[in-house]
Amino acid sequence: MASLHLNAATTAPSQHTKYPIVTGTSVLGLRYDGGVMVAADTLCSYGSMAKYKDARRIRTVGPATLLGASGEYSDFQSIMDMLEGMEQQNDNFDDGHSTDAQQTHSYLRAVMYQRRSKMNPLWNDLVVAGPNFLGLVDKIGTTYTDNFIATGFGSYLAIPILRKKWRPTMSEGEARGLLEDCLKVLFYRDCRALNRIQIAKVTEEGGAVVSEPYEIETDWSAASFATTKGGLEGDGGW
Amino acid sequence: MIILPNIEGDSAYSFSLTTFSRTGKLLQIEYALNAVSNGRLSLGIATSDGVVIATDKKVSSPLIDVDNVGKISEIEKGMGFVYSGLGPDARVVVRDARKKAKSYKLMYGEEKTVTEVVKSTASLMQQYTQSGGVRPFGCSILAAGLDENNTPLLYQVDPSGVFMGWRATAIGKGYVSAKGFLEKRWNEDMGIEDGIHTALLTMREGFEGEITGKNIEVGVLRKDTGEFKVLTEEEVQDYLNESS
Amino acid sequence: MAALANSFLSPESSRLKPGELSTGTTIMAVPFPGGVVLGADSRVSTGTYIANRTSDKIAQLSSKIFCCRSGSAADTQALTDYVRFYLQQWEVETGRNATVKVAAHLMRKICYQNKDNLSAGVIVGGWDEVDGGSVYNIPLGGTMIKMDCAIGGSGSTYIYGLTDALHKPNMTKAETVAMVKKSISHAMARDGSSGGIIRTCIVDESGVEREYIPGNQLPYGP
Amino acid sequence: MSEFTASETPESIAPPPAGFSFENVKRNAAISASGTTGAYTQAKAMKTGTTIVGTIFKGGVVLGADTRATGDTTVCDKNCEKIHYMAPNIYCCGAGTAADTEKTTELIASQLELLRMSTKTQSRIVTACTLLKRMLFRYQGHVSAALVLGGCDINGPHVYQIYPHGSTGKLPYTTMGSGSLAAMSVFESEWKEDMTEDEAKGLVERAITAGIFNDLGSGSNCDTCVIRMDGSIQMNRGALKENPVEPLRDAIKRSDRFNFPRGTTAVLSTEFVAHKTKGLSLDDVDVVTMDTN
Amino acid sequence: MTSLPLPPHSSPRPLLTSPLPRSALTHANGIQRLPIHHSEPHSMAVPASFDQQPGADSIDHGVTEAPYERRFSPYDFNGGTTLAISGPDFAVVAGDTRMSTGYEILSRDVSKLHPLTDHCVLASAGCKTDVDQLRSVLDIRSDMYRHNHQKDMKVTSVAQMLGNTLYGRRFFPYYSFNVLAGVDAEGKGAVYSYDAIGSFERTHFSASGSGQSFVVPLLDNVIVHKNRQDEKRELGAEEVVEIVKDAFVTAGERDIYTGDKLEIMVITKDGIQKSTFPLKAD
Amino acid sequence: MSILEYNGAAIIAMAGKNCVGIAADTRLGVQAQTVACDFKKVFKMGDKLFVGLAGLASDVQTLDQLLTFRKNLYELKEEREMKPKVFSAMLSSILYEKRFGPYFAEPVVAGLDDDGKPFLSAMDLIGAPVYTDDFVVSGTCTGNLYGMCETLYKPDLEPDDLFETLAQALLASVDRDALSGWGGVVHIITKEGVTSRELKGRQD
Repeated sequence: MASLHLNAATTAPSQHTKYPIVTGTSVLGLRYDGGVMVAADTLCSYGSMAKYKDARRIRTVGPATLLGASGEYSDFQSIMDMLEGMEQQNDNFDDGHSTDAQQTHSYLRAVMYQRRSKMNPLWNDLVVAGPNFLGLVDKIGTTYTDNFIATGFGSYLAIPILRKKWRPTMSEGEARGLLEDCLKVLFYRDCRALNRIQIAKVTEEGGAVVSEPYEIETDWSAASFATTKGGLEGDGGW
Repeated sequence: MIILPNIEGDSAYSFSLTTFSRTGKLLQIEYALNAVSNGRLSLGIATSDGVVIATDKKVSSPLIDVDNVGKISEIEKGMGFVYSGLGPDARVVVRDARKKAKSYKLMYGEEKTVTEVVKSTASLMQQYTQSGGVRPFGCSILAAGLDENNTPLLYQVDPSGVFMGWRATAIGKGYVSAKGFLEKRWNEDMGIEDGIHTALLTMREGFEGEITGKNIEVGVLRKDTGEFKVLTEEEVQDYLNESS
Repeated sequence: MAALANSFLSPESSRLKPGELSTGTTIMAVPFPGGVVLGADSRVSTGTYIANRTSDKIAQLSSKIFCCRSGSAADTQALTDYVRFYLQQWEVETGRNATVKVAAHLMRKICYQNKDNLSAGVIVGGWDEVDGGSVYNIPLGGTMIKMDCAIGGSGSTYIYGLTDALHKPNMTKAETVAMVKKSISHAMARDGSSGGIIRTCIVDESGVEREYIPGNQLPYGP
Repeated sequence: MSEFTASETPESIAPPPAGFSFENVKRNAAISASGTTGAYTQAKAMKTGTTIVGTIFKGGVVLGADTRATGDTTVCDKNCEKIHYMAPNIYCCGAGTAADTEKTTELIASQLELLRMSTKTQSRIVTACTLLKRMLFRYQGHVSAALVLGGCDINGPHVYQIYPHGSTGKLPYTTMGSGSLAAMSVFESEWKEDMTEDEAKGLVERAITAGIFNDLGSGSNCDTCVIRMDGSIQMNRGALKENPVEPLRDAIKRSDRFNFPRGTTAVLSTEFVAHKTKGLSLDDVDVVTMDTN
Repeated sequence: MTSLPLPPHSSPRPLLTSPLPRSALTHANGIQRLPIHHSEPHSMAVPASFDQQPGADSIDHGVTEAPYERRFSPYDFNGGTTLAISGPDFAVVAGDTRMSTGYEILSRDVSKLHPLTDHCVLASAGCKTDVDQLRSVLDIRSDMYRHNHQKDMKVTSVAQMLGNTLYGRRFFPYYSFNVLAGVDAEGKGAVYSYDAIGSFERTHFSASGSGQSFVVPLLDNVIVHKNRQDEKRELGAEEVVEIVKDAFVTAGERDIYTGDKLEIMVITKDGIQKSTFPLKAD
Repeated sequence: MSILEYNGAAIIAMAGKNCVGIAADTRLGVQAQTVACDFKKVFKMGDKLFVGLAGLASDVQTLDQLLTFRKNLYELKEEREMKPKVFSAMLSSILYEKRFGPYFAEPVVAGLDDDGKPFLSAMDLIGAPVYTDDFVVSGTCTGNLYGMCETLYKPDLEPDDLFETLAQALLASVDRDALSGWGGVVHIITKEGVTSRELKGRQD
């Protein structure tokens, strides 16, 4: 082992993962009246191949924290290992303490910052949600908290919708409707998105719950979509 | 773009056909002017608030579809040409003027004034009197337009490349008497409506057969709108009915 | 990422200029006795953004000849415009309907002569009096090969096995149509650069039939 | 025979032949390579940044654009016009390099007018689209104009998207520019077939607003242009002005330090040159009544 | 364990290596070079870039690359402008609250001001993750100081500590543009301006971040009275606050990264007074 | 470094009440080294028409000559003065013609129309025009200039106040730019004539 390190020191800086391999796309999150909701599709791509269609990208951490991840799935799994280890320790101590969402967020920031400083990042944008907390940590440790958050393509396609339609007094149903609308738009316009999704919520009373995956309806019925465009007149349609 | 014959070409015919006669005349140009005088009459009148140009577009056979015959062409917004003489030749002139007006607009961001258009048209016509392998144009042009101060102007361009401004003038068959008629009728404070009527009256003089909206064509440039418009058959007929 | 990403792109897509639109694409054409069925997905993308989700990648070249485009959208559009133009000229000059073979040869020639500047892979298919239904595949570079079942575009790599298994000689029209739809659905399900809806085009002696299968009614699955 | 041929006729001077001049290209390449501390960076042209959109509705087309132009991360123009005239029935929104969108649409508009004058028919959208795509394809993406073309002709209302490399698409609704995703999110969640004019206008305004507020390359006001099947056009500069600066300035008690009394600046020399008058006018002459006695 | 063979073509590690890919060195894009003190040789400038695909900016269509398919850069540029002005018995410090990356606004309400003690505020723009890290390091150090010395750090000490902290990361700098403001032991306003690697000086005023260039000459003119022959006069805290608002409205008009909300803190010997002012959201 | 910054420049044009002003610094540098401090960057194209050119000095002078030539030709041919609007359009066309091998200069045009109304425009190096009715800037410290003008500009300034505003905006901006400065010049164009003032600026 020592020789390996010695060797590495005398050669070029070791090349860490500089790009992700198995990737998930956007994760969305928003606060609503009574809790916080997180949503993502269940696709993990391998390059441009839609390889895993049942990849659960939203997980619970402890009783009342949700973690959603876009980016490299293996890094997400190792983060989950880490957090579950911590959770196990909490249980072992049996002192009634459990790490809440804000603490998890803060801890993840430290992890991500440390890894980016070693030039060996965990290639994820993470959405952390608790009953009264919604925050983001990206692969270099950038954090912010907001009333709604979207990672990946969602930051281009979902954020404009959320900024327009979000209200602090949204009911759970409204919140879910809004997130499904956003995911539908993402499915229409993101090559790496799928219409099979999971919704998760975390509330004071109920703790963190993640739904089973289900498909959302998409609409292709407009007559102007169906019109043939590559006709002989060559009207530039295509 | 007009493709002039290749000057460096070594074709045996690449010399100018327009050469001086012993008496110092350019006969080809005079013949071209004859072609103009044989063409149907066109006339123009510049008034204080607009310009009218009109032309005889009588056809030789009732079988010809007159709807497709037009001798007046818009060059750009607020400018029109009418010709007497050879139609196909005039088409070349019109196309050249339109293109140059457009490229002027692209360069300077504003419409080319009628004076500039006429200058470049005249220069085109002059080049065809002096270049190898070509003949002069067989048409004269009357151009209606506005200058930069919005003054209505009427120009005439001849096959030789000569151009001059007029208050009112006529070209083509019977232009002498038409001009004489216009000289009597034209006055300083004539308005555009007067001008149109005068133009129609002048056309009627010496017109063979009945003058109708079908066999003459009238183009009107109004100073207030700054637009040039070719009148429809019905509009011409209305003016004719008014004046008779 | 370049290395990995490109390993999943078809050769056509890997040659795109930055920011250029790609048809990504799954395209397919299969002849049957008496005609031919062409099919394509509808996704046009820049990077991973879908610039057009309902495009028509089956372009008509003459009354009964069509081509499916893959690769750079700009290049293939220009290419089909040229072929369409030459083909019409050819038909007017000879007074005959062009054959699929003629169309494919024209396409091949332009593709080959401009191989350094074009990123286009096309499938030409159609019906003519001489050969009936026929299909020619012209991948990047300008090779032209007549095929019994041609597939192309980035999505095609996912369905070579499927089409090999599904294609039988002398299928009926209905069988062929079903096979084309099914194959394209499966490619769209796995290829991130293919998606949207399926357009098909069935050409036989009697005429041309175009069909539109909405994205939520794809015949995907066993 | 050469003695008979006219020497080259001097071409009339003003407008130079159309097309690009490449005479500086070599020089510029040499300059860029000559830097002492490495090559000089590419000089940056102004970008429109931009959110532009177009949609069809039951009786026509609505186009929309924001009005910000940026040079790098600085706003160069707070109220520029991105909906360009193509023909009386066709307009075109441009995104990309400002000069390219401006000049490309101008050039094609002028070709369309020439075509209209010789054919005496209304320009068709597909003609405009084809002219544009041919030109852009010729320059292989180097003329970086991303366009949304819209208008009405005898075949109905049409919207086309045209990419810098020369590919086109005919769509019921489309967006372009750096804010295109923000605007598309609005279309994809709210667009429907056969909208009324008011619905379409509202939708376009919302789409542009999404671009203005979510994309930093887009900003200021929202312009819209409605082209109806009956031939009428409604160009609405500043259809929405959602973030004026005046209320902010008005809310500030402005310090008088921003005022400069005359003489604040130290001056070394002052020179006044009166305009030279060209010729004389009546104002320069004393008019005396003629003595007719 | 046997040692791994050298990868082919690998070069020995250079002494002063930047953590960024070499391509970033040549990828000068305006703000992407960290400002380093003038005495630094030119080649030592540490670039920081948002890694764009080459040529991607030649087509202005926004997102032509996938969020996960770009090369890794440890830096991001999150934009924003900060500003501090000192007065005889006060200091005004301000920053906008927009947090952005590329052409996106991530959040409209993220503070750039961070009080370190009751009389001292750190204002930082730049890369948010580095700013956060820097803040926690400073918080910890100032807490330790308080525990060790039983008193708050003085502004002068904080200034020195910030300089040292920044220089500690000389070869992998905090990509943050800092301005430190407070009132010193005599009750006078104090403003310190920094470069990214810890060179600092006490100045009359300081501005940094993406809107810096729009603001600095204005304050030279209005606050410092440069190039003016009219009479100079002392400005009170209230007037300075109004001037700061004007300056930020201007920056918000012309800098795409500045906007949403202005946060102002007035520091006097009595403590810190906070206020906000709206800015444009486009 | 962009080649546009090789020689350094700062130019502003601003509209006032029936008057318009254009100001520029006078430095000619070769990167950080100052070569001359009386370099002309603003050129009089007509009685009421000025153009300021910021960029590579050789292109500044070449463009000045080309513009003078083309403008004179126009005036001789058309027998009328060139309007600022037309001049601006022509300049834009000249620049765009060289889209793929541009002159390294970014111009600013300031003038008075026939009816005495201010005309302002600015362009990037390939001729994308910006028309405004308040102010336009160009040069190596556009950020500084924008900041000054955006805050200081007031509509309808009298010629003398316009001068003070322009001069202060220019001096404050160039003092924070290493590549421009070393004095300045301000031309105020009114119906009657042109007032040109040399400014006392820092020489460092």
